[in-house]
Amino acid sequence: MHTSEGSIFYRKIILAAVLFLFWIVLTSTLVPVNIVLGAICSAFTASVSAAILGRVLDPQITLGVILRLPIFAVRLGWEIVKANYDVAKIIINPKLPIDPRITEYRTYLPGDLPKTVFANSITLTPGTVTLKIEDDKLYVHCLAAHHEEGLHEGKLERMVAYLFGVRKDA
Amino acid sequence: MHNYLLAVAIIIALNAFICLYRAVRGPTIQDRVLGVNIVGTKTLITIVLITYIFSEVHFLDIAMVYALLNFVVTVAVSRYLETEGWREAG
Amino acid sequence: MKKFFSLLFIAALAILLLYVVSNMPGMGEEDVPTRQNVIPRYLENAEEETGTENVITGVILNYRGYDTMGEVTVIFTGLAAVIAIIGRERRGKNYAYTDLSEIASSVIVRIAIIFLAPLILLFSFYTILHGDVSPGGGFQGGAIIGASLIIFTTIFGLWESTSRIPQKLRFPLEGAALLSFFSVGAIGIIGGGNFLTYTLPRLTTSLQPAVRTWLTLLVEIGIGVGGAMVFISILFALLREEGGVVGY
Amino acid sequence: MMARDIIAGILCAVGTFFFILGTTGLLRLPDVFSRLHPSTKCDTLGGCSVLIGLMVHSGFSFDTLKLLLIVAFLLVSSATCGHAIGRSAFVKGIPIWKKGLEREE
Repeated sequence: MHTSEGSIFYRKIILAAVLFLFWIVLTSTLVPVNIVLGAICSAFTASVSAAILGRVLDPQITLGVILRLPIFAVRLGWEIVKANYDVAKIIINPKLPIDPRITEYRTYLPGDLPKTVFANSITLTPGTVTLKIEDDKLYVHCLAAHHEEGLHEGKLERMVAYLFGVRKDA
Repeated sequence: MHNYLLAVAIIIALNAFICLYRAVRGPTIQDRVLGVNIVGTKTLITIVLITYIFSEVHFLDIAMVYALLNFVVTVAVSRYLETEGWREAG
Repeated sequence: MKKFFSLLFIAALAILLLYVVSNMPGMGEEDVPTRQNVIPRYLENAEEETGTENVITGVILNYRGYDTMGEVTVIFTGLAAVIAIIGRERRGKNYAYTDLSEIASSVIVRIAIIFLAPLILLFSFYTILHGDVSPGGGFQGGAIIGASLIIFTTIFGLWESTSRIPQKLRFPLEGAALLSFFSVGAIGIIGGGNFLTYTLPRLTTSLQPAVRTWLTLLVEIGIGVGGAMVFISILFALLREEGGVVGY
Repeated sequence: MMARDIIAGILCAVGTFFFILGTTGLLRLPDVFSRLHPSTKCDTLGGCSVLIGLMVHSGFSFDTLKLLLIVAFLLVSSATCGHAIGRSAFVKGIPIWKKGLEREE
């Protein structure tokens, strides 16, 4: 992550713009006073959070990621629906057919942000919850055997890799 | 439609009440935190439903505060639980 | 047996309370005592008298301004009590921070907080600034800022938080709440009115409501910033330990 | 009764169903790790479903965007909360429930 002063400044401005949109949604009016207040507040928030958090908007968020986000969201939504159908079947079953286990999974995704997105997608989809993440090793709790197999097929990982434009051998 | 939303809100509130069992009884502290988190999510949805039942748009802000604080509480308490006692352990 | 008696006691208490409640006038009826005297005036005149759309903000910051000043003082008393026992940070003295944990914080939680923290901060500003038209206000917004700082501290460590928000910055801002109250109140006195009447001398009447709205906003910001800083100071003071080495 | 109301009603009913399911799972499953599953999945989908139903019900306005914001926030926060709780249990070394063990009430 080599970032020059200029790119940090640009990312601050982008963050301020995003926060300004957030402000418009929150206040839900377009009165001039409100817009001025919103501009001041979002600029202030962007600089303060950059100072406190020590970083502004992850550099791995590029225009391509934002464009691919809706497709990813739809696919993830479908996976979540399938996950719920699966968990629902298990919970409603009077015999409670579960066989919990903790499995390790190595991911090739680079950087913190793709790993986070991947781990959260795992948590939201079929019978798996990310428990711990150490560098590129994820400890995942699976509810039943077929969930573990589903995880090791790597479908979700491909989806996240598609979102961030990562190649496997890269 | 209002009565229907009211029924949905009541069912979800009852659900939240049942989830309190896990928060009170849960054998481990993590169970309790989980119970509180789930009650928080259900309360959030109930507040949003109430917004539309009473047509009071301002309640949405309260729902957002609730979502934020639910997140803050869960993360902070979990972090405390995992670092708790590290000094004694060495 | 003991359980049975306690259950019996609770049941008796419940019956008593329900009986009392059933004798109370119904909610929102015309003959409730609170609706006879002061409430109708608040509800009818608050908007034009205080310049705020949210009646509660009008009541808190205008009609009962002294009361709110007392509440701010209570927060300060809390800070004073904590500092009296634990003490402020002093220059040239080393402190150990209790959260030098060997367990590194999770990447997922850290990234999520980095994403959400600006939103939480902006939301708190929204709560403070729109206290006059929506639920919320200075106290609530300040509490939200405090909460966001709590998660920041739990994840990133106290040493980092105290260095990012140094006492040099916190100390003057803590007084913001009381200071804004006193100064705005004094403006009212200078203008020839009462304390906290939000009037400026020799203003045309058409400008008056706007001035009131903005002064109310100023007081809200003061309360928000001051309250947040007090919360943060209490948090830092409680987590700190004396006599160690600064840093990791 | 409009088509919009019917869609909203169906979505709300689905959401309620998943909430009930989440509660059942929370009460039935044996240990804290498996209880994370209904909490992170069923509650998220239930909540999102009810919120989307309300979005359909209310039609497009600024409030709809606010609801969308809450949906996005719910997705991020519930996944992160589930991970945080699971991690704290895992780091603390709470044993996981295996097949054939007695249920931990």
